[in-house]
Amino acid sequence: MKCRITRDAFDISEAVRLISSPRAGGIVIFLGKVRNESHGRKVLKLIYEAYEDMAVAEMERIREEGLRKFPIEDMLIWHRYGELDVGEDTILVIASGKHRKEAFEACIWAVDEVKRRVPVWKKEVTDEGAFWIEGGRHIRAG
Amino acid sequence: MKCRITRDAFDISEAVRLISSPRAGGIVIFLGKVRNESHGRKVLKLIYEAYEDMAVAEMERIREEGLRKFPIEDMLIWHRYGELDVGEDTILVIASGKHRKEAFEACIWAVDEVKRRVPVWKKEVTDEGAFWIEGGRHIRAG
Amino acid sequence: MRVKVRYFARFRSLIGIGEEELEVPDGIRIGELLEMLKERHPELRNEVFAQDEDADVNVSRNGRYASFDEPLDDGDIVALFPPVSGG
Amino acid sequence: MRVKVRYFARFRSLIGIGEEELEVPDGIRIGELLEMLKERHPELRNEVFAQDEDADVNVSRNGRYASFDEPLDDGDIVALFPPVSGG
Repeated sequence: MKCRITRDAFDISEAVRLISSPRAGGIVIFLGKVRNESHGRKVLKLIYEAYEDMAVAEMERIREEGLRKFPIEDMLIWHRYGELDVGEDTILVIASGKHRKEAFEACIWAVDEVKRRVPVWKKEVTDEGAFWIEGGRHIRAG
Repeated sequence: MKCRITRDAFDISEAVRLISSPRAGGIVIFLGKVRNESHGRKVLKLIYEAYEDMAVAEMERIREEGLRKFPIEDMLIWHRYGELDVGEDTILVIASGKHRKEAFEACIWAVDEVKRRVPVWKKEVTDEGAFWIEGGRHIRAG
Repeated sequence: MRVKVRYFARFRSLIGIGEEELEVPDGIRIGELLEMLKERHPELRNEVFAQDEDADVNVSRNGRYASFDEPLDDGDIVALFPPVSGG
Repeated sequence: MRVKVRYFARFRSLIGIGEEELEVPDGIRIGELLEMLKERHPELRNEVFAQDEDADVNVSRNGRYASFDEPLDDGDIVALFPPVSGG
């Protein structure tokens, strides 16, 4: 599946295989990971909550828009949810194109769209307590 | 080794592990592959020749320049040589950063620098014969 | 007619439930449903309901972002959730 | 003094060898060596030797791009090669 929301670690080789073709000369991959720091706070772990059905549907809409908007060959969007430790993968976006320019542009665009539209919410568990992240706002969690 | 010239297929998971750190939230990967078409000719395979010692030294210089030029955490540059079939990996460039913006910029810059500077030459074996590629020029080989 | 309302992330904590089924007038619009929900859950009154980037509350209908003037059908699933933060 | 000259890619085919050792005057500059090599290998005369993007021939000294006015030392390795095409 080229759009997927999953609790499991990503298999990047599988993802690259899924979007490879003899026409694709340039493959651009964005891999997000849990960082150990956020706005000056030490991050212990992240908890991602997702509206699963809608998240997959929204990723599929982003993929289809991307394939229309850029002269690329293919696009893949995966997102994880559940509890993730520092260093774990969170998001994987791949764009493949004949040439690298359009693949870079499409990948940058798709990552932005996912962060803006896909219904997934991050709760950061830090050394100063837990915070919901909502867009750019941090709201202390109960 | 973060700069490497090799006959072997890339292990992308190994590459990602090499440049991961708890500080890196965004990892941008460019993976080049042999395409089945070049300037209207059907490509059968590529033969890359390299000046191996200098290629590795030049990749290391690009990596060091990249680490000074962009606020990134790490960079990796691998290139293959020898005979490569359509669909095989040719180049792998990875930039990791706290945030994705600088990682994308550094990766795009590094791919351009590799293509401009690293002493590796491509001979395209096509259905119309073999051609040396020299920058943008195609010169019939022997 | 009946619709299902789902709450996610901080709103799930705020309201204390993940979903509920409600009896609503036939053809009710999303904006009207939101007013009903603010009556029913006063915790929501401080949140900014809007259809732009300033919204505290996003609304979807059957898994797709929806505008406030859309009328609902029987069996629709409406979700209320805060600005997303994936990636 | 002696220097080693290496040829790559199309130049290796053109000249027919991958490397050779040459006896050269002490302190010879790269530009002067290139003139010697054009005498020695007339196949090179049609190639554009320059230090910019228009060059057909790039030159390195001990694994690093070099400018034509650099003087050479005994044992140096000079390489001549066409514009690169990796990636």
